[in-house]
Amino acid sequence: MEIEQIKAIVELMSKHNLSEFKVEAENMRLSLKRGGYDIAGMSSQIIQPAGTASPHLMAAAIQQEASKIVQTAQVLEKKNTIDAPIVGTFYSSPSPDAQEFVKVGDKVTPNTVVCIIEAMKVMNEVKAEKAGVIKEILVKNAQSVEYGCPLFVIE
Amino acid sequence: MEIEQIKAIVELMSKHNLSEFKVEAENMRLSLKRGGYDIAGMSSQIIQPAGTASPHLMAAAIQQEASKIVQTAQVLEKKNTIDAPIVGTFYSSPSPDAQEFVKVGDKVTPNTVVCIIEAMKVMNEVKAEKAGVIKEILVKNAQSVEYGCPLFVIE
Amino acid sequence: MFGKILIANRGEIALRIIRACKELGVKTVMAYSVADAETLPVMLADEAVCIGPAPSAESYLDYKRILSAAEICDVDAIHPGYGFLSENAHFAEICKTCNIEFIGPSADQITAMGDKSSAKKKMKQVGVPVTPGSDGLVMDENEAKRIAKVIGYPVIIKATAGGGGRGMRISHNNASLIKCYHAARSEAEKSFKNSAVYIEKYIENPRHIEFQLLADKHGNIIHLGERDCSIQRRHQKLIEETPSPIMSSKQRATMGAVALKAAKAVKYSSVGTIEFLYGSGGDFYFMEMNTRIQVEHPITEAVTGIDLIKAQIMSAAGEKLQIRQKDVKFSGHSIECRINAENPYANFTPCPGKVDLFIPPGGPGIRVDTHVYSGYKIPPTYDSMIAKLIVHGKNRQEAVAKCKWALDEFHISGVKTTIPLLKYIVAREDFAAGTYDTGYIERIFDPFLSSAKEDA
Amino acid sequence: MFGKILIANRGEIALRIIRACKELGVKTVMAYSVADAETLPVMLADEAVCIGPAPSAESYLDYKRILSAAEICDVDAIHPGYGFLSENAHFAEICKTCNIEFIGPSADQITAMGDKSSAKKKMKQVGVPVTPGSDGLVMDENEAKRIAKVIGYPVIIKATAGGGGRGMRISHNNASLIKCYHAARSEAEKSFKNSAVYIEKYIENPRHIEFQLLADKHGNIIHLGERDCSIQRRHQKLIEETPSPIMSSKQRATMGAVALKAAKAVKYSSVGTIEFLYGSGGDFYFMEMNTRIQVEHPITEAVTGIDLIKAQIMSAAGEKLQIRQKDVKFSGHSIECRINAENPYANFTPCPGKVDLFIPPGGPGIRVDTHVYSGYKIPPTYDSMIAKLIVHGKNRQEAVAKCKWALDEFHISGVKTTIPLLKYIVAREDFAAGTYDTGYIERIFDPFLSSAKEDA
Repeated sequence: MEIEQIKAIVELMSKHNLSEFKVEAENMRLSLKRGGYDIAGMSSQIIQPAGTASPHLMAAAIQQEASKIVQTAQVLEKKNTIDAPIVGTFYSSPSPDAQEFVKVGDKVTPNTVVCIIEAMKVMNEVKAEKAGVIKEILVKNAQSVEYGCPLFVIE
Repeated sequence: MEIEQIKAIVELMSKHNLSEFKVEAENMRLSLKRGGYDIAGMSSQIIQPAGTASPHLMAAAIQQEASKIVQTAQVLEKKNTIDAPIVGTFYSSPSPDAQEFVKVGDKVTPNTVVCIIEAMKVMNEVKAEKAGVIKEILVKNAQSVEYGCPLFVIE
Repeated sequence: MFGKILIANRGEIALRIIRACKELGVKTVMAYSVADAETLPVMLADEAVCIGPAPSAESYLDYKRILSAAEICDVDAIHPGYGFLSENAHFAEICKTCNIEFIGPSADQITAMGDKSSAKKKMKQVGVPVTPGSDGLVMDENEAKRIAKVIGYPVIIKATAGGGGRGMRISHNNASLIKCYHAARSEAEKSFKNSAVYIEKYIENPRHIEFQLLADKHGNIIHLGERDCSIQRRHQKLIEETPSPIMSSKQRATMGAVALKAAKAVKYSSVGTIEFLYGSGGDFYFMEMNTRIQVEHPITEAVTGIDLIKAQIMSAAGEKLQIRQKDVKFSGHSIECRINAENPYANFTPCPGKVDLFIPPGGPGIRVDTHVYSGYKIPPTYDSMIAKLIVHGKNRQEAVAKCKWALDEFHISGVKTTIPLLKYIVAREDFAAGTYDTGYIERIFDPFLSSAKEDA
Repeated sequence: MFGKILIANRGEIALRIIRACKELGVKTVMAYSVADAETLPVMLADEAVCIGPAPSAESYLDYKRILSAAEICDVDAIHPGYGFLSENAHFAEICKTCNIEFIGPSADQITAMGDKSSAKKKMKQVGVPVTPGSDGLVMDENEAKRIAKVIGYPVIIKATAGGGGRGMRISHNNASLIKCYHAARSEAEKSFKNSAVYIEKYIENPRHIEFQLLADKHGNIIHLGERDCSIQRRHQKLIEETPSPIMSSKQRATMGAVALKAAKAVKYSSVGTIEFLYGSGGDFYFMEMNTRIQVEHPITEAVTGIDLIKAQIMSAAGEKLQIRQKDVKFSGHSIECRINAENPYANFTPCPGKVDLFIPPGGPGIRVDTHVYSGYKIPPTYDSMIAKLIVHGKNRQEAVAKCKWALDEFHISGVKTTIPLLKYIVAREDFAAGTYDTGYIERIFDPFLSSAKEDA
């Protein structure tokens, strides 16, 4: 499909007040809409508490709860967090007696070790992977974290 | 499909106030909608060929056939038809040898008998129920009609 | 066998009949109202004819429209499903006149069993136990008082044309009797255009035990065991199971024989059900006969392996029963949960409207009979039952466990349903123990509402 | 019995395992990838842990992440489902080291049966018939030629680590042998990082007959009859049924005994399947053993009444088999149709994407195992199977009839599926007659495409 064709279609939609336009051909799909936005695309990155209904289903079911909205907000701010790269147990310090790797207010570079995640008896150092200042620590010491779980807010 | 074809379709949609247009061909799908109103509510009066999918499901399934479009057009023009008040067999004249009740071009009043529908051996006279001129006769003599089937176009 | 039949019903039972017909190689015609144009049965039948507008009186209850549709489609028979015209002797008679087979018993059989008062009289004659009560209709207050004195309180006053709990009143003493008598009559008049009532001894907290019968037109008749339908709300069944948790095989044989005696008294020739009240002492009384297929027939299918709709159609077509009483084997345990579009938290108000998302459970031992799908609009015009969940387990414990997870999985959004109440019941210990009777829902209803508040 | 298990899989089999656990009273934890966050198993398990991003290598195939999830959730056992880590001896071994029960056979048993070449050698030793061929791996071209000369053409070259038709070539003469040999090796290297191949006599147009086994850790083992999985496309099963239309009860007893002999040779202790090639003369040869639950297990459940997933979990928990060989009764006929999100008109191209409307069939004898619902997005990352339709009828004729109407009813829009091909097959006379073999789909495929054009 040529861009001229698409342009013509968009003009037609505008002129004729179409709300939706879809075309699907071999190896190609096009979907245009006017007004109304699609929430489903965002939902896949939401951190999911165990056993609760998924955002997608929830959206479809029109039974969104307040708590979900907070999570959605977290997702939208996701670029400002350091997330768990693996599933395991979060440790804020190298050993029970030692100082925490980072505290709120600390400046970190991408190479700064911010915590340890233990997986299968192996202590995996987690690096910040970005530079900034630690604004908040979102998990407690010795807490279990799943993949993608936000650990720190960084600015 | 050429852009000219699409343009022609969109213009047709606009002109005829269609809310939706879908076509599926080999390796190709096209779906158009207009405005926010729901066609499903109206579709229940569409004359349904036996065994085919309903308009509602069809919309979801994106598998509209050409024949459906004609029916949709009929529905949109429904206000200008005289419809079957019962299910049965349509007769255009009181007896096989007699003249038709009405012909194209005839003026009718609400009380004019326009046809007979036979149900359970009983001949039920059908009145026009509105005044106007018969523009078209949509069913053939001795044809089976279901409830709501458009019989005459009237203007 | 029939070449083509017309289905004069809607929803899940219409779909059920289509499925049976496809297995039998019989073509189907759906007679449908405007409100049901977009439903699965209309799409899946071989043909479909719109017979009228949404109100039942002008479509599913209008035998003229249905027979006119049957004539233009040239069908051999009409399946009435349940409800609507399924127990209408007049309709069965007209079908016969039109040379169209009514898939059900004859008009005579329906008439004999349809009037509850005369049915009871007939049963008494042939030795089927009935609850003590008036011999026929009770015409005035004095007669009511006289009868109550003879049989003793509590008594129940019932409309002879009644059903579904309408035109029914319980009285515990002389003081309330007259009020109840008139209330029942006026409700019966309003509901059935027939104010005639009769009086019976009221059996407190009985179980509702019914026997499924299967008969042909050649004098063969068998029973397929019982169903325990005691879990009811205002005489509307909510959960049914087979076998009954309290039934011994000896008691099954005894009651089954009585059920057969009852049906033979009217030379019954189709599928049907004899309903009994079952007292706490093991005493049982003929309540009524349903001369049609019932909503809860699938649980009997599950444990016997017999397809009742196919059997019903074959019987109507004149085929002989292929199975003898001794061949009937019961395997495992089956429970049905009725899912209605009603809000159990708001006095079971019906909830018509659009079902946003509909995800039925699947997996081993799960059967769902429904005409609903995501996006379906439940019309406000008809019955609120939108799905039947039928589970089949090796034993009752497994069947109850299946009910639990299947109800947990059943996702219906957009409308309120009875699922929360069903979940509450199947999780209760008294249900697990099988200790319930027809007063069960009334007793557990307040705890149910409280538990919902705690959850919130 | 276990208190809590982790499910290291996804889709319908994850849901199937959750259902079994709910009946057993075992808590479940779903280990899931980012791509599966919004799926039914994740919602329906008691707990759910995200273990990694969408690619299997970083989630469902990464045993470190899975075991870490198992540790933080404190589970007793891991169910691997099918595919992924289900036949990975290394993973089974590590589970043992971590003191977590692997729900499946031991690492030794997997190893003994996992390498096809050495498995074949072992089978030969204990007297299980195997196809004539190389005694183990074929190391060079000359050896290949020598073996082909001995056993005669046609021959098949197979990757020892293979599966699903990859690393497999058929040669009919010396000219093509060398080319096929190298092609198979390089494909095997690419697919399995192991280029080792072996050579066998190629049985033309055989049937694929497999026997379901069930064993405990106490030396008890039984078989649950056969499944005929001959309807395959490129070694991917599409329709399976039990009993096989060509199996006599005598032949079933013979082959069942051989299957038990094969499994006993490795002291097998879980559910598993022995696959045989079945020649047109009634000759049969051990093909391989699947040391896991299989996709098509539900048809065996339907005819035996045994819940294989529950049996598998109970066996892993150390419970003894409750049933002896003589107690196994077969009832009726069952067929499974696999519904894949693939376009059968376009070379079975996978069709990931949003399912607009998903309406599974219901009613008597219908089971649907699926994780899909209206609005579900099929990720492009995993297997294309989206649903299994399992029917159970009194006999084969009824089961085929059920397949027909259930496939007609099955409505999936938004993505292309294998349903049109399945419908085409179950409506064919040769399928009704049961006359098919593993070359069936190839032979009927052009007529299928032509019929589609005629319909259009």
